[in-house]
Amino acid sequence: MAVNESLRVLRTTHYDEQHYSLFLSAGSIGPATRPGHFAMIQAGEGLRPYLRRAFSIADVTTVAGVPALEFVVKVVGVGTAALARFAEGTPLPVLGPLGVPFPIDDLVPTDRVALVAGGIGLAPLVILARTLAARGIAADLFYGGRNENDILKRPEFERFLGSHRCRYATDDGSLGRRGLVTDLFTHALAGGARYRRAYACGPLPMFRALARLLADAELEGSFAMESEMACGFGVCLGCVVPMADGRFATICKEGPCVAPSRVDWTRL
Amino acid sequence: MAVNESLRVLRTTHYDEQHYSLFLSAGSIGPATRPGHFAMIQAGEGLRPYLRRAFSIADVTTVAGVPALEFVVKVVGVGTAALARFAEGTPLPVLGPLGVPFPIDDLVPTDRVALVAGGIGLAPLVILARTLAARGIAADLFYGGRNENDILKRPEFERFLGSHRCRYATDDGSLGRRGLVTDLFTHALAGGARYRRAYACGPLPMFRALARLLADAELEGSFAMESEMACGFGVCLGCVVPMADGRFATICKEGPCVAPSRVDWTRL
Amino acid sequence: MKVDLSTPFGRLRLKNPIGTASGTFGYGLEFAEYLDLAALGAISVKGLSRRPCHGNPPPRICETDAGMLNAIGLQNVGVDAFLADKLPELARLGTTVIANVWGDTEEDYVAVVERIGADRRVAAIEMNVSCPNVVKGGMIFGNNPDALAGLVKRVRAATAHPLIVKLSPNVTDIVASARAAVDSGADALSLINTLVGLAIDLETRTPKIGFTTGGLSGPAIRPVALRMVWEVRKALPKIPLFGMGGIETVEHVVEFLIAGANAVQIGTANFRDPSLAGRLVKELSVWCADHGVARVSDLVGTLKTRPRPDHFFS
Amino acid sequence: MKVDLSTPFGRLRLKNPIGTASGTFGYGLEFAEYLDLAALGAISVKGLSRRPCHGNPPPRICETDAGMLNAIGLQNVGVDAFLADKLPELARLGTTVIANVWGDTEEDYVAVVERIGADRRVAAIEMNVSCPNVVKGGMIFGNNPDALAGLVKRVRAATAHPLIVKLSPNVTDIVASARAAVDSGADALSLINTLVGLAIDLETRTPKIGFTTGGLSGPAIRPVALRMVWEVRKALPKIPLFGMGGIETVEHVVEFLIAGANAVQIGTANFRDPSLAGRLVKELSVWCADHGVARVSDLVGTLKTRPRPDHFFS
Ligand SMILES: Cc1cc2nc3c(=O)[nH]c(=O)nc-3n(C[C@H](O)[C@H](O)[C@H](O)COP(=O)(O)OP(=O)(O)OC[C@H]3O[C@@H](n4cnc5c(N)ncnc54)[C@H](O)[C@@H]3O)c2cc1C
Ligand SMILES: Cc1cc2nc3c(=O)[nH]c(=O)nc-3n(C[C@H](O)[C@H](O)[C@H](O)COP(=O)(O)OP(=O)(O)OC[C@H]3O[C@@H](n4cnc5c(N)ncnc54)[C@H](O)[C@@H]3O)c2cc1C
Ligand SMILES: Cc1cc2nc3c(=O)[nH]c(=O)nc-3n(C[C@H](O)[C@H](O)[C@H](O)COP(=O)(O)O)c2cc1C
Ligand SMILES: Cc1cc2nc3c(=O)[nH]c(=O)nc-3n(C[C@H](O)[C@H](O)[C@H](O)COP(=O)(O)O)c2cc1C
Ligand code: FES
Ligand code: FES
Repeated sequence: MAVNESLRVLRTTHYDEQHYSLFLSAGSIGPATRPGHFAMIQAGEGLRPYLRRAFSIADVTTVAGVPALEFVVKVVGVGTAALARFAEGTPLPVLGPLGVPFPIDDLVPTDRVALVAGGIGLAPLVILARTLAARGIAADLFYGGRNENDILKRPEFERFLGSHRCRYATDDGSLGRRGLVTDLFTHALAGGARYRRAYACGPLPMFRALARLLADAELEGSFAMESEMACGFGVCLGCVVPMADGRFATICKEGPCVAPSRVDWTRL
Repeated sequence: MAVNESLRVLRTTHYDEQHYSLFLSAGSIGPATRPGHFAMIQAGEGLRPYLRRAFSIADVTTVAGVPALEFVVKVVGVGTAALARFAEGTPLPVLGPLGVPFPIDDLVPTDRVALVAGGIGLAPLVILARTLAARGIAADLFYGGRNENDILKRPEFERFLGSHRCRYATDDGSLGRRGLVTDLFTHALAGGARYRRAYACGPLPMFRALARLLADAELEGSFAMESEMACGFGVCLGCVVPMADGRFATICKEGPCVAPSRVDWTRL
Repeated sequence: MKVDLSTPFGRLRLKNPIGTASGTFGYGLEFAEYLDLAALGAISVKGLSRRPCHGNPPPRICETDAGMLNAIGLQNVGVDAFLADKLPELARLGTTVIANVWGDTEEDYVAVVERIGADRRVAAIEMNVSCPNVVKGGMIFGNNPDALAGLVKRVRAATAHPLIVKLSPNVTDIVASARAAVDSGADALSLINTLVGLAIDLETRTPKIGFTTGGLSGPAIRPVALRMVWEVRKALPKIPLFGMGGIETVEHVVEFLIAGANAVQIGTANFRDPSLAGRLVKELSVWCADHGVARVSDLVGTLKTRPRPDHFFS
Repeated sequence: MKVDLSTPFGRLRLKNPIGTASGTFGYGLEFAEYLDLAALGAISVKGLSRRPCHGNPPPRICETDAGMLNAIGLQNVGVDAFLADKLPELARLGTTVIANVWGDTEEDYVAVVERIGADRRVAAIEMNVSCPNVVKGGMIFGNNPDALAGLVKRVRAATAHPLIVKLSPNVTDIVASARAAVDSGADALSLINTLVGLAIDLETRTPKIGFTTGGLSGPAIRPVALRMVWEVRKALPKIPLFGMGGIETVEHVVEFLIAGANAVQIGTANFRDPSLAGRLVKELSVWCADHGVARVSDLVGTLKTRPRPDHFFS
């Protein structure tokens, strides 16, 4: 049950020129949010951007005591640039929480899971990490980026999961191991790590590689996927991906969190 | 010789919900500005508003010692609303000074002139009043509006011209005489006032009435006229008004300041 | 002032002139949490085909200035699933349902309307004729008055429902299309469908839409839509018209009514704000009250135009 | 990296592919204070008629979402005044001048090009065929391939200049217009002219444009323009094309080149920023350098399209 409401900008925290956290008043979306949910945000009344933009709800938290939704955003174009510039107090139309969240209710405290993040894909894993920690479920983080600046929210992850459970990889080796996040994960599996499920969010190449790894290791996965979206709630049919059963499935409604085994990676 | 440059917002002073003064850094437009000149301002990079908007340069002044252009703006739509909201320091593309200014170089200190303003039409008369005062030319102000909120810059006018030379009219009588500014002017003429020239800016009905009054009294006039403008420098041919000689003349290039006798008021 | 929003529309009488456009409103039910479906004048559901259709491979949409391109490929659950799984609930909610239909051949269209048959839960049938006629080598039905006439005649013969033909704007003469449809038995017209457009990804030098071209919708096309509504209204003073194309505000709604639309359909704007259509119903009666309009239908086709001058030389 | 911006365009070789569009660039000289006219690939001047034309009564323009409507009515100083008062200075500045011409009859067009004669200071003639044929009851020349062919043949016979025909986009089949023009002797094509649109003032219930309808230009029409350039390029692989319609950035320029335009014309954007066209020339060579494009002409028509799927049913 999603809500279409107007939420105020509470704070914008910039990490570097390309990354920031946007905090909006939680409204009635906050209490309804589960890890993996996303929201559609209208970046102002103008015509550019025209459509709302989709963002994972990175966390439900507070700003100076006020209940807040946190979004972690990477600037890639007009909408993500516009969202970075709103003054505190500006009301923004927000639709959420949307989509199918990560499956976590079937986990038990003895379970151990993996969180795999690539670049801005960290966003939905923040609230997931906090929720799992609260439920006493052990989780290993594998987090990769082009360089150090791509690695965001490190303190939070290490607080939630324990720093010994957080491993990083960067293309240039500026933080953690030089290479891809999937190398980290392969290495862990080779080292005998076993997981009840792997939760992942990142760019398509990461998803492809990870989907193969999980299939080979016969591990379950849940990927928070992306696609261009016009509506966010299943009516424009614009956000589809090809599924193994031959259908096109809407990422906004049947996803964003889907089992990689259901996706037809060859046609994507 | 107009300039196309980027000027920073120095300050925005709001008179009421509908009226404000916008101060921009003077750039190289300031020194070139004469009373009656206007500028085309782009209200941000967005698509709404799409075209630049035309505004009289109400004065060339300073803000905290920084040379500034002052624009007095009435909110009537998307562009004038957008211009009111820019943060200090925001750079705005400005083209100016544009158009034919008020003819004043032929005036001599013994001359007496009339300034007739209707509503937001006060704007170009501010810099005109200051300039005339500096040249020791006596000017009577006739200024009308719907109500007292429409009467702006009163202190400036009274400082430049002397309060005894400033007369006001409002539809509701909330300030000055109840009625139209043209009634004020008629009354003055009836009282024997004679003027070398009447400088006016206001809505079309005021222009029509005043044009008739001036023709009857055989007085010279110079009207700062308005029209929707796309370019502001004579190339789109969108801003024309019908002239007595049968042509359509561009207000942006042959105007905005034109002698009412040259305009074909019957076809306008 | 009490405002009468009821809208005579041929054999139908709509609660008000605010409808929603096919393909932008799903099957209606998806919007139940954002507005009161029964409060809308009508909803046109996603284009239905005789069999379920998978649609085009992604990417299917991209944003453009003041609009978007789409090439969904008419993905839909098929007419049978619609009648079985969606229509009952829509009827229960008191929704005025317009079944938007399409096909690759005349037979496909006929098959869909025959499945709907005399079902009274469907208020009207709206034909999307912006589809390639696979038999006639992919020529768009709606872009050729003869093909359009032939198609409409076949469908007209197959249904007793009010028949609305939704015109393609990608034509030289929208009035010719309108006449062809009306002369072939259409009870009403919807205009406009999307304009064919293209957008390119510079890095890959490929179209941003997998299908290459897509349908342009949104505020960008409003002036074209409004012009076509006015042209058709001038030529066909009595035909019921749905106007659509970039409508986002109550002012836009009134603009279309004045141009000659009896009612409007909100399209792409439903994506920006799923509650919009419901709000526009309320805003429309406020607008009418503020402007002393007692019956919204009094606005229809009241545009005052000036005589057009010839070129005047000196 | 040194980038070659020179642009072969039929018999012409333009300095670069950045031109400016007729009616949005005056007679060029008005822009001399904002950019270097000689640095542009070409400028197309305001449409010239055999006699000076007064144009339409105001209001002539209004803003729309991401664009504007205009019905200037082709006001211009006339071909004689242009040749006498504007062309000498344009030539002195080293401007590549395209004379945009129009008329109410075929004879009018012929008269204008005959006045230009063999004047070498005019690089090419661009025919605006979006004008009503007053003899044929106001039917738009450019909206009827036969009328277009007849007109182009007459003008072709009357001039030895490179002849560019500027197509109207208000047609069902832009390729048919293109073929008609080329088969009748056009050396090159410009596309697109404006889309016909309407906007209404609600308070007065009158059109915002005195002429009722106006031509829609600006970013709103870019996807339609780009699609038409691509369609014509596919059908006529060799014909020189000017692409235009809502171009505002260097990315837009490259989009048109990839779609198949050999060069572009900047239109409405000149109003937003009179220095834009000059800046785009510089930005284009930077873009090419950044993308390893040595000759800008290597970009032309390089769009990679995917095969179009049929509708796939289950
Ligand atoms: C379910 C979901 C959750 C998301 N969560 C986040 C998040 O937490 N943080 C974040 O920074 N981004 C997130 N994204 C991506 C975000 O939606 C896009 O970055 C954004 O829409 C780009 O808008 P723009 O106007 O800045 O870019 P545009 O100017 O629209 O486009 C710039 C580039 O971004 C690409 N793009 C546009 N829309 C999307 C999209 N929906 N997904 C992926 N690429 C896109 C375009 O193809 C283009 O290459 C998410 C997307 C989805 C679908
Ligand atoms: C030479 C000149 C000098 C001007 N000086 C001033 C000034 O000093 N202060 C000031 O507040 N305004 C001034 N104007 C008017 C100002 O340009 C318009 O109010 C402004 O363009 C409206 O833009 P908008 O986007 O807010 O309104 P829009 O949303 O574009 O339109 C709202 C209403 O304003 C009308 N309008 C639009 N453009 C103009 C226009 N150019 N002139 C008159 N009406 C228009 C429209 O018809 C519509 O009814 C001047 C206009 C000209 C031509
Ligand atoms: C994503 C999308 C899907 C559409 N699908 C259909 C459809 O299935 N059948 C149809 O007749 N029109 C369809 N349309 C066209 C719309 O119904 C409408 O005619 C058009 O978008 C113009 O209105 P707008 O600018 O308000 O969106 C679709 C439009 C969009 C944007
Ligand atoms: C105000 C205005 C006047 C125009 N006058 C002419 C003209 O005289 N002749 C012509 O061929 N095109 C004319 N055009 C069309 C433009 O040249 C161009 O084809 C069209 O505007 C699309 O490009 P744009 O979107 O970049 O403006 C005019 C356009 C505008 C906006
Ligand atoms: S974004 Fe519209 S269906 Fe998914
Ligand atoms: S505004 Fe363009 S000619 Fe005056």
